[in-house]
Amino acid sequence: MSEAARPVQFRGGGFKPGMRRGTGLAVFILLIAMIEWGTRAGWISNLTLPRPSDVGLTFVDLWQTGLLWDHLLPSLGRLIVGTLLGVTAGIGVGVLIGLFTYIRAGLVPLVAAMFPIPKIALLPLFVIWFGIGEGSKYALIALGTFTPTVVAAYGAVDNVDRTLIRMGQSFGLSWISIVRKIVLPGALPGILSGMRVSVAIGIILLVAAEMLGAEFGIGAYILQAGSLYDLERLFAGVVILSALGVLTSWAIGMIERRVLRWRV
Amino acid sequence: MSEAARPVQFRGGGFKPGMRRGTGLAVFILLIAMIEWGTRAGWISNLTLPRPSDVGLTFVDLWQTGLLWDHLLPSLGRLIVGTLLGVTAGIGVGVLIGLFTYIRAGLVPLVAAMFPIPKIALLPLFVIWFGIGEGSKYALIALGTFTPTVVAAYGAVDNVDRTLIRMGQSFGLSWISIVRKIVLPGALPGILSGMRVSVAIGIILLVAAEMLGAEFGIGAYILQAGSLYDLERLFAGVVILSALGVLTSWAIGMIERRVLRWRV
Amino acid sequence: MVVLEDLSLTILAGRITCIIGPSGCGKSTLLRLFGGLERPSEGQILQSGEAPAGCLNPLTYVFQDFALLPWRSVAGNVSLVLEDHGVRGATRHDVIADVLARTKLADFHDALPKQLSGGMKQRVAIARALAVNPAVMLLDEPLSALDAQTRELLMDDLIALWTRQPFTGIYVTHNLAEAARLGHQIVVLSRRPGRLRDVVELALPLTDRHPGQADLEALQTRLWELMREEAEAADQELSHV
Amino acid sequence: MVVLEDLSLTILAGRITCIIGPSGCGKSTLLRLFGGLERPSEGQILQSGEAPAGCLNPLTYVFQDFALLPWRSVAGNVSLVLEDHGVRGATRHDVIADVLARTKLADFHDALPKQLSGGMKQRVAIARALAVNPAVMLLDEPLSALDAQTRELLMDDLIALWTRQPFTGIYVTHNLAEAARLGHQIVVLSRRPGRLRDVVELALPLTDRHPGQADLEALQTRLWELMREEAEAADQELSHV
Amino acid sequence: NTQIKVGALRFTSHAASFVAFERGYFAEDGLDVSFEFFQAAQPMAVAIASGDADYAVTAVSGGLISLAEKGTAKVIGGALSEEAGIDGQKILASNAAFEAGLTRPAALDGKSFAVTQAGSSFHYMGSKIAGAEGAKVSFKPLQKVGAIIGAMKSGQVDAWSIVPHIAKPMAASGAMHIIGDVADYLPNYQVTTVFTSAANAGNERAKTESFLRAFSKGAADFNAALVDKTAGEEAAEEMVKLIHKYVYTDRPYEKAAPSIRNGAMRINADAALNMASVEDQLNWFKSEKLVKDSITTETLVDGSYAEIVS
Ligand SMILES: Nc1ncnc2c1ncn2[C@@H]1O[C@H](COP(=O)(O)OP(=O)(O)OP(=O)(O)O)[C@@H](O)[C@H]1O
Ligand SMILES: Nc1ncnc2c1ncn2[C@@H]1O[C@H](COP(=O)(O)OP(=O)(O)OP(=O)(O)O)[C@@H](O)[C@H]1O
Ligand SMILES: [Mg+2]
Ligand SMILES: [Mg+2]
Repeated sequence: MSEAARPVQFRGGGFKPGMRRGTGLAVFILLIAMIEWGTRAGWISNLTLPRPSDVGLTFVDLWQTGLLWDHLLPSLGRLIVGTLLGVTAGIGVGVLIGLFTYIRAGLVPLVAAMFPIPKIALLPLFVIWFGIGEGSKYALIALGTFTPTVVAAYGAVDNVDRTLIRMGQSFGLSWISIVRKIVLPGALPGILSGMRVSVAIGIILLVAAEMLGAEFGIGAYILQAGSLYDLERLFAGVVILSALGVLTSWAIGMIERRVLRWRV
Repeated sequence: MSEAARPVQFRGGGFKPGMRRGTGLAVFILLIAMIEWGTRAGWISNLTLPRPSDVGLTFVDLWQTGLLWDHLLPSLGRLIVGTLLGVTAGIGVGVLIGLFTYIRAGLVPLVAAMFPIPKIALLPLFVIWFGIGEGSKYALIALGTFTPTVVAAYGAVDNVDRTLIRMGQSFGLSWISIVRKIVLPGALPGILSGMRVSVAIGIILLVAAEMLGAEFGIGAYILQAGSLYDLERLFAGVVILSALGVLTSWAIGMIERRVLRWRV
Repeated sequence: MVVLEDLSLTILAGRITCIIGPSGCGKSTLLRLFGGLERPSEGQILQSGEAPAGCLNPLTYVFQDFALLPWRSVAGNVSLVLEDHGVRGATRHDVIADVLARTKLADFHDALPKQLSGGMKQRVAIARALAVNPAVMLLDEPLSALDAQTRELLMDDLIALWTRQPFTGIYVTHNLAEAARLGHQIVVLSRRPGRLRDVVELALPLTDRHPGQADLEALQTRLWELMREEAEAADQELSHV
Repeated sequence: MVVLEDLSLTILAGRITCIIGPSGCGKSTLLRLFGGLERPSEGQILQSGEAPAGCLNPLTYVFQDFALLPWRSVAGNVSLVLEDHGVRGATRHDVIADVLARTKLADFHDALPKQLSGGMKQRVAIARALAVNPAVMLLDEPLSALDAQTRELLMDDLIALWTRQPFTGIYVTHNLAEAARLGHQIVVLSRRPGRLRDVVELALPLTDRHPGQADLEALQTRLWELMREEAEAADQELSHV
Repeated sequence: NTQIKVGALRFTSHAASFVAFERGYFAEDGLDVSFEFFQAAQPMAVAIASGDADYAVTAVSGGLISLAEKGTAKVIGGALSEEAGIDGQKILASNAAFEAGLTRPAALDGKSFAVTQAGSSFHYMGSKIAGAEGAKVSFKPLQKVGAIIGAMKSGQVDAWSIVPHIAKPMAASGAMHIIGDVADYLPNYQVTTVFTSAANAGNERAKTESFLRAFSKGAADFNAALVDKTAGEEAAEEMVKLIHKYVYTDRPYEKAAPSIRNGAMRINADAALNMASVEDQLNWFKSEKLVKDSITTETLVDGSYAEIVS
């Protein structure tokens, strides 16, 4: 080529933020180090935040006395049973709403009206309805996880590719086959991603549930620490819940990767 | 054509549930009528559920005494300010996470860890941090709406069609133009649908927020009714919150229809 | 909205009928009517004669976007349409193996749809249609989601399949070249509401047709002249969504 | 992964260069390299000479999927690429009116993309590209998302635009008919890693080419023979997603 | 043996039940007792109504009165009382308010007063104290004692009243100031009462009497050991150890003991009920429109079990 041949300038790339492994951890460590320093140096008052090392000691203590398991196991039980109840019922109702006109027309407004009801407001009623035992705790968590699951499930059914359903019909598949082999697997990704939110809500509701006459449980532990204004224990409890949330979200991610391998 | 010409049998249709206007209302009315009957006939004890007509009377009373506004206005103020703070900050942080690798890597784990922390557990801390005045109520609602907004916002930015961004680059648009004219409008639908959830959470958190030294407010009203086991007032309050939730969701729907007219 | 009007058509058994027409004229609707997926507000679709022996689903579609279940393997997708008709065990296994072999998919038995190229996906959809031994194959622009080269390859495959065992086909397309290559009878529809514009019969056997053949090119040019104006109008239409 | 290998190409100013090759051979990647949207791991892309006067964006794309902003009207989409280059007020208005007129879109000034047919959408994308007065137009399968009839119509439009005011074009396609109709020079690539298979020069002026023309058909057949095997292999490839 | 469930909070004021259980008084009366522990008094009242617990001791709260009005709960006896000469509940001022002049309850006018919930005993006490001093006070519901302590320490509320074993260490640590005694304003205040479900009170007379008998024995032991201190130091020590099984279990004995001793207030002998105080409380709730006007003491109290004093 003749005169002045310049290379083409690069102008693409970007707008595709990736994850840098370790940065998250670094931010956590930095944050904790800052607080530790602040609480030691005194520019963070001990009323504002506990010293992270003290929270750590509380953990060690919880672990050594075995109290960790005494609190964690009942909470896990409540979380699992409650979420299982709520999610199962939610998926059932959600799929029905996704399939039948009259169920949809009748229940969608009901679910929409239930969604913004704060579950803690109903605590006194739950005692009457389900007693002060495990029943009311299960019920509270189940109710809290039910509504978001319903919404996610019927959204997922709505999003199933209609051409796949028409295909099923065109091959003379029975209604139940279409639901079982096309609608349900097609709705699975949406349902699973809704479950992430539902489980997080279940964890949040643990504290509310354990307001109801629970002696053991992470929620009860947090409440007790709060009422004694014992920040170390309060934070220890909060860290446990947060870890639980991250863990379950990771577990659902694993399930997704396994079950939804077919996704592009 | 010759022999036995049979019409083709119809086998399509279905799997497309619509909304029947009125069915939802009918279900509500039926439900309320049932409860009214049950409480009158006695097969629903007055401990279990209040008589719907009594709840109605409580409403009338609230209205006539002007107490409705005394409770509703402060709550609305808290909801608006808190949600606005939380949603604004959430959109800001979410968009940053959607655009920059290091912000994403640093903040996503933090947000994921914050998500399952029950906000009521932090009430004692909030008293110290923000006082028992309006500050802590705004902060609680803001914190509760912040995390889901962040997640929705960065998901929305991630979902912006990358070919549109490449198009912008190929025409030599500046980075800021691409963000302002392509990324932000493209993320709007996702952000708005995330706001639905955020506002619902804001309403749910009203009760928790008004646990802290609020004399007036729907949440305070509900809490008081709960502690007095006054089911009529409890339900009246819950109905108000639920109506508020349905109303805001409807309002966001209206905004969506206006702002997102371009959607297919 | 009236989509099709005043339309009377006879489909010939054992031959391929191509239906062409401008965008939105109702070709897909017509095909859905044929297959019983849509109910006509007036008029009726009649089928005469008996379905061949071993026919599980007389009116069988091949869709433009393949309509494969992404969570099932190639074999699983074919299996799907056999399961409901009570074909089980070794028989099912044999049918699947047979149709996969006929569509050159034997090596892809366990592949997931996401691993396949567009052409391969459409071959799976054709294999699935063949598995139920249809009396009539209803093909709705089966090649238009594919790139031009793959389209060529699949046209050859379809001709080979038909030559081996002639089937009754109704083939909807925009592509005049496809119609000229595959049709024994070409039905031209007008703009919406779709009416019958013309029916062209082609005597030349499928195997004797080749891309670039002069008489086929002439036919294409004639068809294009018949439709150009309407295609332009259809293109310019504003939809009021 | 090596996508393109050992490739050296010269693009002629004022002419249309068509690039054809089997699926996944790296045509789009090559075009992205040309436009500076991708960075080569080895080798370089050089541009020589000066951009014409009034050229706002020397290397300008037309994408297969139109890449229109759905929230902007037809005029707004064209305006987008002018705003950043400081074209304002009456000038901008005039440029928009001019390019819309040239692409037969004057009546669709305020329509939203969702209201337009595919052909119209691609016309908007072409108008937008014309608005910045590019030195080189980079077209990545601009017609393959359209139906066959609209494709014909747009090909005619492109020829008309080029005839009125010749531009340098690099036109990637799968479609041999398009290449034969629009290319002054046809570059044939091999399978991945894409290497240069052949470069065919066509002297016949664009306006003298017609669908169904015998020599063009012969060229197409020749190209198809060159590529058929590779297209088949590309089709059969399993992706390991 | 009859199975019964007793609702309790882990407070020294519930010690009578713990003593009766540990020393076998319940068993002697043919009762097989299991405890249900609660975090707050309010759910305990609801639990009695729902049948999840049979007997419990708690303050006369709005919730309890509402449940009584619904015909599900009855007060059958008295428990904790304010009594002249014995350390009772204290009125506290935050440091900030104290420095600003809130050194006596008389200076409460215009100040804020912390309560857990509207209609709680704190609300009643604050309201009565303010009434007696002619002060206008705003009440801040903070739900939990912990939240109140936080708000008091940081000076966001001005005043509060609380049992001595919480008040005294707080004052001693300099976090707040004691500015008066509740007993000065509410002499013979019936702080807590024994209550049960209407069904138990009406139809299970024998069982209810057995419970009260055993409960009273526990109360007598408790009073003797820690309130009147007539049983000697050894008995007091033993009593503290017994109570420590239930209260402050997470603290070592050495730290818990002073708190338990400080918290010892008289539990009425034979569960005698101060009707005048109960009536005063009920009237206050009515005047504040927290409960329905139609409620009478007969709805609330079944006076057939315990001695009525005034
Ligand atoms: N689900 C639907 N709802 C409303 N209108 C529809 C629907 N499906 C099709 N139509 C309308 O019916 C008409 C015919 O549609 P049809 O899909 O049969 O046309 P077509 O000839 O197949 O078009 P194309 O060439 O684009 O595939 C169109 O005008 C379309 O707008
Ligand atoms: N974003 C990407 N990430 C990874 N690999 C990619 C990406 N884009 C393209 N490739 C790979 O690079 C190779 C060339 O892709 P390219 O899109 O350039 O091919 P093409 O010739 O345009 O194909 P087609 O005919 O399908 O448009 C392909 O094998 C593809 O798998
Ligand atoms: Mg169609
Ligand atoms: Mg490409």
